[in-house]
Amino acid sequence: MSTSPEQPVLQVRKLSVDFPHKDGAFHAIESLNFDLLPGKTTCFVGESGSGKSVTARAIMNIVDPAIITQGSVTIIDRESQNSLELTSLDTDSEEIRAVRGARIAMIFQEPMSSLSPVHTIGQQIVEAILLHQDVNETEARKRAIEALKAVHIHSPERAVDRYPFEYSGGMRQRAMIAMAIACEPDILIADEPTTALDVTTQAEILLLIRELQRKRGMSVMFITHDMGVVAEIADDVAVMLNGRIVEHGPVDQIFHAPKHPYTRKLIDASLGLEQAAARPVPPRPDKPLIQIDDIRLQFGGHKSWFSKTVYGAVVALESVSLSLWPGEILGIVGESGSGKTSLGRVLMGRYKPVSGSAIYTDRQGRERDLTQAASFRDKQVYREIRMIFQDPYSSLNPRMTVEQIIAEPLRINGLASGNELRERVANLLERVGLSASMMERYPHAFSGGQRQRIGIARAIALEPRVIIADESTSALDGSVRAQILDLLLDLRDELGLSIIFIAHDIGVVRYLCDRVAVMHRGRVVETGLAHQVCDAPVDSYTQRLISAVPRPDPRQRGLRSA
Amino acid sequence: MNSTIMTEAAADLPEDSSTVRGTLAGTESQWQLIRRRFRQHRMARVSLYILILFAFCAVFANFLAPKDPLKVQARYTYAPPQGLHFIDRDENGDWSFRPHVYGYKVEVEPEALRRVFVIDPSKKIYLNWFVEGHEYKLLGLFPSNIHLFGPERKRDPLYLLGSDRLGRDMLSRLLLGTRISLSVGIVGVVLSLFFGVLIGGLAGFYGGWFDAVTQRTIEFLRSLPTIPLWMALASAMPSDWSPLRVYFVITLILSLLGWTELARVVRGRFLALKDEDYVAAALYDGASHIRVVMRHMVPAFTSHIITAASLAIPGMILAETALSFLGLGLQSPVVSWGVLLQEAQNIRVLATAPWLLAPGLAIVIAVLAMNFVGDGLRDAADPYAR
Amino acid sequence: MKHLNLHTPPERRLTVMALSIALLVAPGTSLLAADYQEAPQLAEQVKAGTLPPVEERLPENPFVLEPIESVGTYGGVWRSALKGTYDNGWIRRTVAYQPLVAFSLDWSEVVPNVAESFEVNDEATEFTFHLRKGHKWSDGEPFTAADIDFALNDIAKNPEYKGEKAPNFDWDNMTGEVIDETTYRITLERPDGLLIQRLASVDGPFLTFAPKHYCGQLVPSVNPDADKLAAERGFDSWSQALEKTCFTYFTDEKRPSLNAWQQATAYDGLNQIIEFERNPYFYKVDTAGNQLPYIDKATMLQSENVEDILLKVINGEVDFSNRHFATVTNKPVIYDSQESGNYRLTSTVDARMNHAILQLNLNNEDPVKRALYNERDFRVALSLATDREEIVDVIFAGQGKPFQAAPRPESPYYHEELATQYTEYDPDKANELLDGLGLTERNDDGIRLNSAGDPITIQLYTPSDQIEFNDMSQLIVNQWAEIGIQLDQRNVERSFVYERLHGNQHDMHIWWGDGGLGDALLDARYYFPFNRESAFALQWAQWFNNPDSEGGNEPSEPARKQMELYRELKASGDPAQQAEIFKQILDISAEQFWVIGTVLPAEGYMVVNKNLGNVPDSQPYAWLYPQPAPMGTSQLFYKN
Amino acid sequence: MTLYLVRRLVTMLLTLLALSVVVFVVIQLPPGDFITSYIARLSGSGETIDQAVIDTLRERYQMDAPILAQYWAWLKGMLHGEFGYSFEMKLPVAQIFSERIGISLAVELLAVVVMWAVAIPIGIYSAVRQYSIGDYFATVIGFFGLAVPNFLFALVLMYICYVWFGVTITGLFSPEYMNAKWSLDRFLDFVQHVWAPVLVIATAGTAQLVRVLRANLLDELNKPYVLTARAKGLEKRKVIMRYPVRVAMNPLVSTIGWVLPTVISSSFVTAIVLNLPTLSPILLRALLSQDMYLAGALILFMGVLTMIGTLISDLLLAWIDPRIRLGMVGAN
Repeated sequence: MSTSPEQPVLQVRKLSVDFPHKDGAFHAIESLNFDLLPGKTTCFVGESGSGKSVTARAIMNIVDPAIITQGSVTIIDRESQNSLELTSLDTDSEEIRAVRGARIAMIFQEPMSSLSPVHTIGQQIVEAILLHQDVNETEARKRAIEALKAVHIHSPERAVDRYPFEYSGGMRQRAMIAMAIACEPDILIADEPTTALDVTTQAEILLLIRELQRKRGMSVMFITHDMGVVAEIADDVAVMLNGRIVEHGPVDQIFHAPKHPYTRKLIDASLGLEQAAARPVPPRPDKPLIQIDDIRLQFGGHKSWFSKTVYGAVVALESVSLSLWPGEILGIVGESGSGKTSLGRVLMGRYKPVSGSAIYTDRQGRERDLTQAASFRDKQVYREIRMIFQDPYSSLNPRMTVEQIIAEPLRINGLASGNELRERVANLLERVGLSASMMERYPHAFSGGQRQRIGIARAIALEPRVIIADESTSALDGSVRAQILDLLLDLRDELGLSIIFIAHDIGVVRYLCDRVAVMHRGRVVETGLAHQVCDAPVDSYTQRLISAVPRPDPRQRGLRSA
Repeated sequence: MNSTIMTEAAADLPEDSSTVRGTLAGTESQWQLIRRRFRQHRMARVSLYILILFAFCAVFANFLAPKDPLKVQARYTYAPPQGLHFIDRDENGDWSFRPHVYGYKVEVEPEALRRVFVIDPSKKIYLNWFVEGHEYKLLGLFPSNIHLFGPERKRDPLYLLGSDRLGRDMLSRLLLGTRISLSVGIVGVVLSLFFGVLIGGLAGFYGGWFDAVTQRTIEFLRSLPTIPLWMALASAMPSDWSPLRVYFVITLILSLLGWTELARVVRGRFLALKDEDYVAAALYDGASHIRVVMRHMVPAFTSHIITAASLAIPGMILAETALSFLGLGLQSPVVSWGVLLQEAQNIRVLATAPWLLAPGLAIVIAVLAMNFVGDGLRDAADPYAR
Repeated sequence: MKHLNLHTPPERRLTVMALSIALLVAPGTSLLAADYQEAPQLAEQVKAGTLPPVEERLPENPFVLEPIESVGTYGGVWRSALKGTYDNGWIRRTVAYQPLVAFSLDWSEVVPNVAESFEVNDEATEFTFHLRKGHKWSDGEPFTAADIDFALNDIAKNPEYKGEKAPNFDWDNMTGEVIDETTYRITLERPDGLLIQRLASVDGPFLTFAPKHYCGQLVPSVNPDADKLAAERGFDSWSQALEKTCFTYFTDEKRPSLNAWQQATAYDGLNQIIEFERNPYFYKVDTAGNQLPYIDKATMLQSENVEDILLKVINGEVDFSNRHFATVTNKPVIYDSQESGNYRLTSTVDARMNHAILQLNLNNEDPVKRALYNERDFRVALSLATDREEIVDVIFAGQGKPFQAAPRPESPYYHEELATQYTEYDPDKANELLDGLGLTERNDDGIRLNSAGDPITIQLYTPSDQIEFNDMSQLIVNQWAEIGIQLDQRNVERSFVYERLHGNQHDMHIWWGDGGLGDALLDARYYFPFNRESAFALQWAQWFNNPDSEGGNEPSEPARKQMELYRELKASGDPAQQAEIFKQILDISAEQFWVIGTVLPAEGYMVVNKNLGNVPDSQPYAWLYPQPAPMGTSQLFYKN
Repeated sequence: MTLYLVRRLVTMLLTLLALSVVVFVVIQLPPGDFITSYIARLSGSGETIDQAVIDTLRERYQMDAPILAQYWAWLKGMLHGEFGYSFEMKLPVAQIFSERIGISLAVELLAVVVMWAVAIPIGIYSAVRQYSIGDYFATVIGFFGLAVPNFLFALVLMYICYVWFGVTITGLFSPEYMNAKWSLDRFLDFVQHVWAPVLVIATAGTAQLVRVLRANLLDELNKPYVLTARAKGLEKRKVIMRYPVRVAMNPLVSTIGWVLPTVISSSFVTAIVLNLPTLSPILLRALLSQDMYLAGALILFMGVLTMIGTLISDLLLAWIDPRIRLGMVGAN
């Protein structure tokens, strides 16, 4: 399988894991074969549910409540060449515990919930060290500090006594890595370690992993669904679909000569974004649809009665001025906390800014200030400005059928009823690429992409003029994301929509948007045509942001060691 | 974990294969899902049957009761339970299916001040189905004197669970008590729910000062020691009220102090739901607050409310019992489990008439069953919980 | 002294009574000082010099108690139980009954007790008590006439004293004077032939309760700094301090007493066991010259729960008691455990003549009800409609017999007509009587309508702590429904019953038939409107006690006649005459049929440790006769 | 933290004031007053009372003063540390209180400790072995304790101990130690007696705790940090104890404040049946006899205890949960 002549540190053969269930078993992974090589990074790609994480856990032999039905996981000592088969061991036996953490370490996607909230970072690292190394506590603490230093955490002596919630997301992930490498493992399994992070942070973490890998000669098993990341760091790639590895090979081969159609689909979807052509700028009328002027939004500054916490005033938006022109797609990019979502909520009347205005000219030509609650009273604005949410799971009421969900705005606004309503819902479903026959189902029967389509159907049900899409594709897997983006583009053209597209993914913005506004710490730092901003950013922050985006091509690796 | 992975996997299958798995979860509504998951909880299922049985007993108490629960029988004070026999053997030694009990031989021991009962196998009392007995109103509406079963001759003693100090049939009293006790629990919880959902809902939805005041009030009410408070409230009740009125007021008192727990649950759910995107979506659809609350938010935690309620009912039943113990709850001629137990609250009964503790067993079974149903509901409550 | 013979024909006992009170009672045989013996531990103390020798501690003429069975031996503990914090009644009934004069065991006479002898003049206005020379309080201080004078003048008659004092005494009527150290005389303005009995009753010890040298500190007439002292001890006033210290709450264990056992722990509601230890100065000896008491110590456990007491009883942890637990309901359990609990049962004759008296409120504020309730035939009809045999059967396991509100058959005042009239169950006759009253209309439920056209509903509140009242009422509800009378019965907190009662808001009241034996004269509440417990005519009773009082109302002619007769009775010092007048009162009662009785209580019982000696086989059971104290509990002893 | 504490104390004072009003109203609610109940009680033993005495009593206890004046007098007294005088026991409330409070708290806290000591392992077991036989067994037993009314349990226990072992288990001391000073022997005697009430009280609350812990733990067991800890190579048992249990305990700690009033309420009935020398029987008597100052002070005290309990549990929670301590999340 492996093209490398080197001796693998881990051999996986015919590994299968089942989730036992009343009506038989669900095969999470079936008959996997692969090797991990020292000093090499093997990326596992595939969409969520394809069995990547289960594979990782199966290697550690922690799969309960599932069971490993067959296969072997053999870990081979690099020096002594002694090998140990793991799946046959008791899941809580001393032998396997000696492997876990010491020889195979693992880091996870969500660093907040993967760290105990009630122990300090130091306590958690020290515990790992004490488990596997014959040192006393003082020494372990010293090593923990060293580990923190190794992952570039500032003043590790102090950071070691902090709790996870006192860390930023990136720092938490570093802490996780510090914990993983504290015992100098042979194999590091990273399960989507950067998915929850901003691109800039992601870049730092990727660099860090690569650096540590080189320094220590670790073998890295890296799980991700982001082809850009794969292209950036992988030596080998395994593509998983429905619990099986459908393609396995060196990264260059996977990207430039994919064999399996599914692999091709993945590559295309990510390359598609990258290769979007610059679109012509639509002609501008004399007046923007929404004119945002000098908005300042600030939170808190008051005492909360029941939560017993006193918040200081946090400025979320500062002198934000933007305009949305009819028919254009305006991208708003920035890291989390940059204020982009707050801006969207200001426009929906959810937050009231301290100062500034957002003048919207409605269909009748009346000007309405979206910062004033009064503008929303007659529901007119709600009919014309619609929102698509980030999370396709939480934005659909699980207790309502798809029909009810899509019909709700129509019903509330008294636009249709009875058979007509049903027909319109059917039409809307078909328009977003879903079958009208699915109308009576509940959201939980749909995939993420399908749900997002339902959300879009709801948004366009009222024939709006503006759609605010808040990170609407960031929760989706690559190929699905591309479909949704194309759908939005189609709808724009069909319905003459204007779209404010809020995202942190530069690739997506570049693909979809006409113009882009880059936000940083509540301010707009740069605006311009999408391809100009993405290809030739002026502002230094934008430059950093752009350069942090991994390119989905292993031949154009962009990350450089800091 | 398990189910999440499965759903995901199912969802990500290509569309054409959705018929394979999709039908399973496709069009099931929340209730169908809850029902399905609830059915998998064996204890809860059995408990539910038990509760249905209890409810049936409560509704048809009079019909099921073989004797008048209030009828005093001088000859049969503290009569022990009779064994129920099904197979009858006549003089010729032939066997036949004929339910019967044996009569008693009664002796008075003047020194010990008691009646001594000896089961007399020579006196067979045959039981018939649908016999005429004391009059009652079926469902409180239709006058009737037909009872599910009873002795062939109306005046024969039939004490399957023994009799109390006034010779009243314990089984019949227990059945009648079921009605009151269960309804105290249910009515009390319904009232608590009303206050709890209303107040908790307002607090959770609007927050602000109302929430602050509500929070303080709840904290305050919960800091009151319940029993002394009940006592004081119960003893403040004008005594010339009819038993029925007393019953309602007792229930009201219990629920007045019981709403806090539910309000807390409701408030918490509201607070959490308020930030759900689909609630925001409903607002952006232009829905009014009432519609948002009723159509979009309340359905999301009805299952939680039901769970909370199913766990609160036993509390009410026990509270009523405790009040009765202190002599402040319901009282005869109203028959509730608490009243029955209060009458059994003495060494004399423990020593010589332990069958009078049957209501205690009924309480235990009912409370256990409700808790298991509550547990089952909780496990099944939120099939969408991720 | 003979055992109580309660089956003596009433007439005969009447004479006994008549004699004994009128006569000057002679002291018992005197013994030589050298004959006295004492308890071993006292002897040790004497030896150690911490206690004077027994002959110095005893009065010159000790009370010589003739034992019921035999002379006993020293030692042991008498265990019993108290319920809650207000059970001083049991203490008063057992260890604290040392009045000047006491009831005899059979309640037939009043005999000297603390007083060596006493005289009453024929007019019943002058009462002279001769105390024992050398009689000492339990701390060794002399007990003299000054102590009685202190109780009477400085406490009872002191208008500044706001605390409780012994009720039922007409203190204003009494003037006391110290004749000499051992002689005290009480003079009355108005004659009171019952005073001597009152003094022998449970309230009597009030006069021998307060050592002047101890309690006097708290009274300004003795100690000008009394208020200051009271304040030092944490009281608001001297009066409060005195009440707590010297009244019958037993909250001050340091107060010296004349009792056989001196209190050692305060009954303050906090101590869980109240102990009484041998009083080395106790003034009684047995016929062999042994200083009493035989038993070293009396302990009373304070329990909150009658069931707990019952459990202790059947577990043999109670030696001699009937307090709280000796009910009809508990009898089977107690009877069964005699062997395992090492106790036996002795009987008591309840002074109560009825398990329940039903009193219709003849002073009802509602004119329609009042008119109806005042119809004798109405009351008779209700009585005839009451199936007393059923009550006896169901509630009292067949023990007891139908009886009206009348002195018991054992009583010298037994009145057959009053006791037995209308006790038969005759609903037909009852219906006839009601029809005769014009109450012929009935509503759909078969309830008769009154003159105003409303259904006749009688409200009855039964105290929730008396389960028998509740049970009986439930039976009566059904029985009366047969004749078309609705009894609306509710179980309520006892204080609520009294709240209604004192507001004269009741239709009917249910209570025990007190005053059935020797106490009939002292407590005539059911025979005519007598006191606050005569719920059938509270306004008349109030008028009787004070014609000027607010809320009083002039009684009907027959009632007034009874009241006059009672005054006449009180003015007589002659028991025979008293009995004669009392019969006249009862004649009127019979004729008027004020209240409806139910069931004559059968024998009560008492739990007695099998090893306990000198226990009477039978004794009256009453409040005024504080059973078992008049037996002389100091003679109790453990065999072996 | 200081600010938080100060704010909590201020709200506590306000709540206390509100509580005093409620308590006063509640003790005034029942019809009649101490005098009526006193008279009623006397008549029980056949005693009667003169009107003059009644009038004196009424005057002395200021029964006829306007409600507001009575309340004010009561409140003022309490502000001066005078809790009034028990009509019935003829003792200052403070004295009654100080005599009984120790033993009351001892029994109640012991019950709480036992509850926790039993509930925590069972809760952990039930969560880790969800739906196992043991889980069901623990649940049934726990619910049984919850479902059996306290008074019934206490009474049956009393009777069983009598029948089987020939002992009466009521009270907290044998007679010989009842009035004795504290000593080792008395303490041992106490231990021999205290198990019964503690058993009765604790069974009532254990199920609740088990259930809360089980539910919390079930939530926590699926958290990724558990996987992290296992991936470190930690033993499963240690993982569970060190991580999810630790986190799941937090909400439990926050219930201490509620546990106390629950325990007080359930000990109320138990104490009466088992004849414990605690404050509960005194309160019951005070309520029944309308000994209002005593009842008022005791109820108020229970309220205060609850408030302190809540405060302690909040502080405790802050202490064990750094998220709260460092102000990241509000308590509760």
